[in-house]
Amino acid sequence: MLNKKILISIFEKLLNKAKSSYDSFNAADGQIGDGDLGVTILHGLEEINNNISKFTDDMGFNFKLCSQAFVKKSGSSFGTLIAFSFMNISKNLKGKSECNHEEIVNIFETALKTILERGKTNLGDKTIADSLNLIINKLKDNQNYSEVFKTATKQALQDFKGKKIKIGRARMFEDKTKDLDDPGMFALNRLTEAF
Amino acid sequence: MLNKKILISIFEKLLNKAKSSYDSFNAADGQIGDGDLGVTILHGLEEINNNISKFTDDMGFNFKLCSQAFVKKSGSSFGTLIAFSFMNISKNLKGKSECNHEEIVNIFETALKTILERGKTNLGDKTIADSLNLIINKLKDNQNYSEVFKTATKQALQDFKGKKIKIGRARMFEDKTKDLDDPGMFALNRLTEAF
Amino acid sequence: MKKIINDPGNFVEESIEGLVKSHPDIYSFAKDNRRVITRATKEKNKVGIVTGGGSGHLPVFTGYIGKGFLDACAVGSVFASPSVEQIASAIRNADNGKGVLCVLGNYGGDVMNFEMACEITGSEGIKTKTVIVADDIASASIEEKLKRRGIAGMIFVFKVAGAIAETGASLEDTFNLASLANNSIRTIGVAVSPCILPEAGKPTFEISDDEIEIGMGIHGEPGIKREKIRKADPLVDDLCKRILDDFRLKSNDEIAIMINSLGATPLEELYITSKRVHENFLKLNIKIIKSYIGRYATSMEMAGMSITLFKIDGDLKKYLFSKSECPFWTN
Amino acid sequence: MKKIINDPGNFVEESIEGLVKSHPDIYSFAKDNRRVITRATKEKNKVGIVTGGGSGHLPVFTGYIGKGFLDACAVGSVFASPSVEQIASAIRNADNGKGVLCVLGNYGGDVMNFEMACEITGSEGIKTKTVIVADDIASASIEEKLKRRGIAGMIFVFKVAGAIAETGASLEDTFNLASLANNSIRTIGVAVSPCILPEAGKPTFEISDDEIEIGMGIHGEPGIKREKIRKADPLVDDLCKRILDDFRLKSNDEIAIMINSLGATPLEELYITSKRVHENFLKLNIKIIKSYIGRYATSMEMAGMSITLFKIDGDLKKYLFSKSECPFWTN
Ligand SMILES: Nc1ncnc2c1ncn2[C@@H]1O[C@H](COP(=O)(O)OP(=O)(O)O)[C@@H](O)[C@H]1O
Ligand SMILES: Nc1ncnc2c1ncn2[C@@H]1O[C@H](COP(=O)(O)OP(=O)(O)O)[C@@H](O)[C@H]1O
Ligand SMILES: [Mg+2]
Ligand SMILES: [Mg+2]
Ligand SMILES: [Mg+2]
Ligand SMILES: [Mg+2]
Repeated sequence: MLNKKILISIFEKLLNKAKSSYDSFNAADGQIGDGDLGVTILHGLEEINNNISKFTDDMGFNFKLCSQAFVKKSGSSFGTLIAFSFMNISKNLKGKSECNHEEIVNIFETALKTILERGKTNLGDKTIADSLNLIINKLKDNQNYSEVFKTATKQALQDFKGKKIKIGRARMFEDKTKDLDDPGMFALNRLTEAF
Repeated sequence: MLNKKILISIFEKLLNKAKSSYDSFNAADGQIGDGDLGVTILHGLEEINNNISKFTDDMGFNFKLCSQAFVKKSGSSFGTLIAFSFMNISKNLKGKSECNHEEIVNIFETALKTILERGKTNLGDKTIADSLNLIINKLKDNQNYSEVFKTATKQALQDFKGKKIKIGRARMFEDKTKDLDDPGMFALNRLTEAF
Repeated sequence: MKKIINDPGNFVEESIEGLVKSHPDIYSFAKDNRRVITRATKEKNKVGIVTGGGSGHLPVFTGYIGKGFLDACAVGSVFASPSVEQIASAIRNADNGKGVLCVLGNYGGDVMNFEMACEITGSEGIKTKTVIVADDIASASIEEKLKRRGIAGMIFVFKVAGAIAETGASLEDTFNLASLANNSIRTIGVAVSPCILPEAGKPTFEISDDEIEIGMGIHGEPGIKREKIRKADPLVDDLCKRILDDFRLKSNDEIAIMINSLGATPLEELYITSKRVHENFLKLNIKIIKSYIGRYATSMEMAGMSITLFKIDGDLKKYLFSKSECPFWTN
Repeated sequence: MKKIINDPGNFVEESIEGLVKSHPDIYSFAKDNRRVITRATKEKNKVGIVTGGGSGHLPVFTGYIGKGFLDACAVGSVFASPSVEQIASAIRNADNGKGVLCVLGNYGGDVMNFEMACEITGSEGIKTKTVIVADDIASASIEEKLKRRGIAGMIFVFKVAGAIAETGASLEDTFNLASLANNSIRTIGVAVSPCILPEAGKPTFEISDDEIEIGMGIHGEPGIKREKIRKADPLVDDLCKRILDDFRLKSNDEIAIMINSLGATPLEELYITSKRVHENFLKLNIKIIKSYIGRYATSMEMAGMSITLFKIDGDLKKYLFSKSECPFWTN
């Protein structure tokens, strides 16, 4: 079950985790990208938390605020994809004050769909989409969210060891990326430690 | 007495000294100026030595070669003043194969006159002109050239301790220059160690 | 950190305010958004040309606003994409009924945000088309040309798109010429030292004293290959060869070149580079009609440079050389 | 050393050869001297404008040759004066019967060598006059103004001298206007990091991470005062105050400003500087008619910047804005 109160506590926990992981996220991105992933995640979550007092019982409205926070603070791919995802999630949840399990699964499905569409990526390209996909699969027969998030994001990292990253500038490094985690997937996994 | 052979040996010795003093000359200049004094002196002396096989019995011609060497290799004040000095000395010595003591004194007087004129400086401004002036004074009653050069250039440094440098960009540092040797005077003194 | 700045958090705001204050005849803030710069005098009856992207690359992007160049620009934070809202504002400001051409570099965030902004403004009735500049041959193979990043070559696209738009050409014709330019440009660069992000206060990457990076990105991201530093001539020969392997030219083909400093690399070194580029092309009887040497697309104080080749014939040549008014371009 | 160069001993030769090859319509080697650059097309019936000085300062000095600017330049080694012979050749090449105005920076070697070259060419029948630019207010007090060094302000003198000469003005009139310009210009600069001499391969001076130098020289020599690094605004306020203490302006006076990067300092920081300069002068109701922001006089990759104030009225304004053709100047 997800409601305003739970959402607030999630974002508080995520923010703390983003603070302590700031350098490691930047470093992970810096190995193949421009090293701003920590910045993107931290600034986005900070902005959400700055606006958390505006949260209402309307979960659609809350996700809209979250989307605006990421739109405002992030100019990198990750932040933009999250912003688009939050926007579409917000449309689905308009007027709702509580999400049941089905609706929670739908939140992740919406995010996945948005990312694949906006990011012009496919599953298997070794991006956050692949982590989300695994989360969705596992959620189908497990309602222990914390456990699902942790195991799914971890398994995603393992599944893609030895595979090349096929998007963004990471692509340029070819085989080098086989040995590296995708920074976005790495960050998602670390963030689940918050729960 | 000065002739072609002695002049050649002088420039050989000076070159060796300039090589071993390269860094210290640059450093002395670098404290208040652009740090190129070692470059100027070394390159000028190298070029003279590269042309030493062209030296003839005509001392005027030899000094002309020396002047051209400094014209070619140096773009800094010191090199330019030396080039002008050599040029005027060359005019005085045209056709002469040997210089007696009086003519040797005259070489320094010509250099001093040229430097004050071209450099638009006065005695007392704490420049190489002051060192030359002391050399000339001492030469009047001492024909031990090596001794005169050493003691005069050393005394010049001492006489000007505590006095401000009044030319070039050194002037900008005002009182700081009281504690510092003028780089050109310092270099002249060091070079006399060659003899 | 040795930067002449105030609060790092105001770096972008203050620098664009300085730009507008310094050249009030050329640049202006959009009325509705302080992160959008427009021309000081809005044109009528022409296709608007819009760009946008991260800060820290001046004169790219904002600098190229001006008569015969761009109409508006959305200004992101340092090395970060502008937001959808900022881009949408730039599009609205640039439109005057004939539609808007967006010209941007191929970076994930920028591409996604422009796409979204075009959807939003499209729903408001503004016709847009987009050219995504992809000139960096180091960032993807020729088979994947569409995935290449946009770097210095982008300015040539700004120039010809801006020039044809100024004649009153249609959105379609403007788009076609800009696309043709995009396909006629190849760039490759090297980085020799990193830059410092104002907020981070430390270098974006480390590179040892005897190494260089081939194919560096203008966001301070690592290049494709780290090599021992070489003398300029063999380095330039290598870069020219990579470009010519990628883009076959024939004898008597006409080109323009751009030798672009990433920031710190001085003009002297760019001219040492240019000398060799001229010699190489002369041997192949390829005609360099014009050389642009300087700082056109930078990464703040990063040291390094890029070489851009622009094959010009017909309209491309005509519009490259047509007059424009921009503080960072001499006609 | 992270420079894109070949043999450091050929640094100057190769960079000016690159300059000439890149802009063959503007620059040309003098026939008699590879260290002298002239216009590609020699003008008739005008006073020739000649400059000269050390290399490593591009676009200063050679870069400012062009219609409405200089006619010839003698090119010294890095940070070193050109020789008497090179300067004499530049004067001969620039003369076409109406005499030659030499405009140079106030540096010992340069001044002495120009003086000598003028004597030599004078004896050959060429009439010359000389303006020694002395705009650096940090390098001597106002009482000793003639002893000040020449730095970025020099370019304004090139511009107005070149412009009036182009109209066919006499040597006398050209000299007078250039002298007036020289007296109407004030510059002050700061260095934040040193540059590397190609031959030495190491920095010209050391400066710790939290210090800056006020009144740096463009030859890499130390400034007059080392200070803790400050934020941009108080630093700029201080520099503006020093300029205005030196050169009293009244309400409604018209000026041009130049914010010049010594090399590495990026445009973003120059604009942050310019923003504050504009605010300061606006308060005093002094009218900034035009702002020149960029790399006009550099010390290779040194980081730092200078602020130049040029009081313009009457002919100075007219000739500053008259058209010129030079790759490093936008009209
Ligand atoms: N087009 C895309 N589709 C899906 N995921 C993407 C895409 N682009 C980036 N990502 C995810 O975002 C992460 C990088 O984010 P970020 O550092 O914000 O990107 P950048 O700085 O390159 O714009 C990647 O590791 C990847 O997981
Ligand atoms: N105008 C001058 N008159 C006399 N001596 C001078 C003059 N200028 C420089 N010198 C001498 O030359 C030395 C500096 O030489 P140099 O480094 O070549 O000058 P710069 O690099 O400043 O042109 C000074 O220490 C001084 O002794
Ligand atoms: Mg990134
Ligand atoms: Mg990014
Ligand atoms: Mg010196
Ligand atoms: Mg010098």
